[in-house]
Amino acid sequence: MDLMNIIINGIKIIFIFLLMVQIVPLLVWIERRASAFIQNRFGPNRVGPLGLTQLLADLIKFLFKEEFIPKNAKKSLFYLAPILALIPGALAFGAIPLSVPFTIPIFSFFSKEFGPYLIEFQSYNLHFSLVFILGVSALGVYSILLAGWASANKYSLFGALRAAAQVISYELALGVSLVGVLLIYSTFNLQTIINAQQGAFAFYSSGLLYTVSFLPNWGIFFQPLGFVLFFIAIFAETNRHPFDLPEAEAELVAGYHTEYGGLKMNMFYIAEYGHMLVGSALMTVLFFGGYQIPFVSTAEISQFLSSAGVSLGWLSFITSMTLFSVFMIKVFIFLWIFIWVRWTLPRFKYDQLMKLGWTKLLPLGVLNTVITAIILFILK
Amino acid sequence: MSNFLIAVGLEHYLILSILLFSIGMLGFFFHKSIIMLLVCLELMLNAVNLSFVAFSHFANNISGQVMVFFAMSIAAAEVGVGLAIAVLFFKKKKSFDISEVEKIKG
Amino acid sequence: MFYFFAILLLFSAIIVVSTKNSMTAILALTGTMIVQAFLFFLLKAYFLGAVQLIVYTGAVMVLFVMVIMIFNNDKEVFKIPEPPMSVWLKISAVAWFSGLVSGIFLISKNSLHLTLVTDSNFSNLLKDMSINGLSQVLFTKYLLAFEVMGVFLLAITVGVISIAKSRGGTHE
Amino acid sequence: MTALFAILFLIFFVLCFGALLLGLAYILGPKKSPNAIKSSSYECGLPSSEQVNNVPVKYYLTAILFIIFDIEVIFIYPWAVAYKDFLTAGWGLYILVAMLIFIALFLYGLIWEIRSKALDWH
Repeated sequence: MDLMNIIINGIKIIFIFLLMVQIVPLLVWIERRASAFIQNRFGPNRVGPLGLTQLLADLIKFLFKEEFIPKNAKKSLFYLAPILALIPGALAFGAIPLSVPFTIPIFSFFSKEFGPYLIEFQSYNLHFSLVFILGVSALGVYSILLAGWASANKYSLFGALRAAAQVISYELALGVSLVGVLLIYSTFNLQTIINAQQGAFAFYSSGLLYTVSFLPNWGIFFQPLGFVLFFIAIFAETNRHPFDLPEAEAELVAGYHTEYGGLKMNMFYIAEYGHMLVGSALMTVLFFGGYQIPFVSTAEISQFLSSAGVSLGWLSFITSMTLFSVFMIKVFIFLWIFIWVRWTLPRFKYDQLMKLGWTKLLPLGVLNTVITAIILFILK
Repeated sequence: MSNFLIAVGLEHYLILSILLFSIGMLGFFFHKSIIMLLVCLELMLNAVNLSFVAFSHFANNISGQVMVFFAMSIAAAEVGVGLAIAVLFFKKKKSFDISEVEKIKG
Repeated sequence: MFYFFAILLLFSAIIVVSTKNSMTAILALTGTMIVQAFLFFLLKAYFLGAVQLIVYTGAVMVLFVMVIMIFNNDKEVFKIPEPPMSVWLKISAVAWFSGLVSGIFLISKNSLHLTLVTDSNFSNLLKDMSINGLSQVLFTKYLLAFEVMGVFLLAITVGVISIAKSRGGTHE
Repeated sequence: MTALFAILFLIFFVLCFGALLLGLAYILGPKKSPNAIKSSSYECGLPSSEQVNNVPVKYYLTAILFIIFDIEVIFIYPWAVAYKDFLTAGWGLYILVAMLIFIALFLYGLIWEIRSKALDWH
């Protein structure tokens, strides 16, 4: 662990965080264009090709907005809340493996040789990453509550209370729906879970191995009910439509960020899209094989790439990048579903929302746990 | 002395734990609001948990962690019930003052 | 690393007990919880650290923040007149802390030679105090306690619902 | 240990990033003198009051119930992770029954809660 290695790891961590932040404007652009497409409009199409630089323009506009605090607001908390909103998403995204580890070959820098480094394509590989992600995403409630409280506005306060009650209710459903996954893979480490999803669908029954050759070995085929519960819970966790009750603009102006403007409000948006990103990435990792291409192993990919003429030194890096793009494609499919659902389903009422969470998702999650356990027991 | 500072052992965690516990205890004596009393109780429980985990780590015995697991859940349940009672109390007395509790008659 | 977390922990704990503002106290307590989770990570109690994050910061402290949020608008609620601190309490507090500090100095001079009893049966089961070790002990040695915990939580659920179940709001 | 450093570094970096953004907005944004109407709470033109004097107790009950059920879910996690180890060790029936009792208690609490209409939002 020399200094160079530490520097490279630091750069990697910053890169992964900035990647998360950079996906947000892209997502906003996709969301606006897709909404326009669904509603038969044009959407932002003036600034730059396809309107892509619209967001840059937006950012500049946000930067030059007037700094404004309501009179009775608690100043320090009012500024702290948007910063705190960024932390849970960033910490959770850092624990998700984005691709296979790669080696950086020997290079010289200031006429000094720096040996080959093995870099993991994730900020930190914890062997309890799943509970860690649950733990840090639980911190997301604070920014909501603090923002609502510090604004000294009753709409904000009620919006924050609503949002918090909703988020914690669905966190429960989320937690229960993950138990099935834990039963199947018996680990908290996401990397191990991804590695267990290689190849074709296969399971053991009383000592014999059965294989279904046309299905990939993905978590969704082991846990269909678990996936559905997880999917719904993620929608509610991220306050997305059809569960965007905290933002119910007909009743509460705009929810907990009513009094926020300019860049501060933008930071809440970054946090929201960051949560969407983490949710989609988790779905991909737990139920859709992570960064793996179905039926193709990592060794085969690197073999193919070396036959295509990639030099040996950078082979693992290119392989890793290929798998990373596969991961991103899967994640973007889920993000597209997030946007698609927004224009497809009507919004829930608050009592329906709570009822769904407590009386449907939670018992179903427990049922899923019991069924999985019993099936595993029978199959041994 | 310098050796003591560098090699972090069980003693350090125990010292930290007892300092945390005393801070919590001090707060418990000096505060009058029910909510602050609960907060200080949490602080003391945390100190105890810390010493449990430290013992478990240095004695290489997992039982300490299991104890902390139980202690955490009981503490959380206690806070839930405590705050429920506090809110109920507020509804009746319009105050969180602990000395008001003396005046309650069944 | 240890000293960094220790100073952070003590600092936030002192803020908790010394501040007049309830919200500051609660937020400082949240900070204490998070730092303690990191201390658990440092002690290789990874699962417990994550549980600390989920249960304490994710659930318990949220409840505290909610209660403060709901009641803080009544300005005088949290301004409970504090009676003049009795002299004996002050003296005993000072004596307690000075005793502690001198004890720490004594320990640092000649360190405690604690002999720890190692439970060899169970320490063989686990190499690095990971989750599997924890669950092995939890579901064999402490199974009864675990089931009693289930009954206890059920009782708490029923109790809380019957205490707090009422129509209307928090003020009337 | 390295992971711990990485986490701390990330937290520090995110805090700096957020502060930088806010600072930039603070420096670049125009400053106008606020007036009384502008800096009052947003209230659609009605005389504004920030007093919230009766919050439905449900919000708060939800939080308490969340704590309790969250603990139960956390208790299921170590079981779920070690389940296969127990199965291969031949303790399958033992561990299954142990957890089924716990889950039965969990479900009983849940049914009680639903039956007592504690979380009926009107």
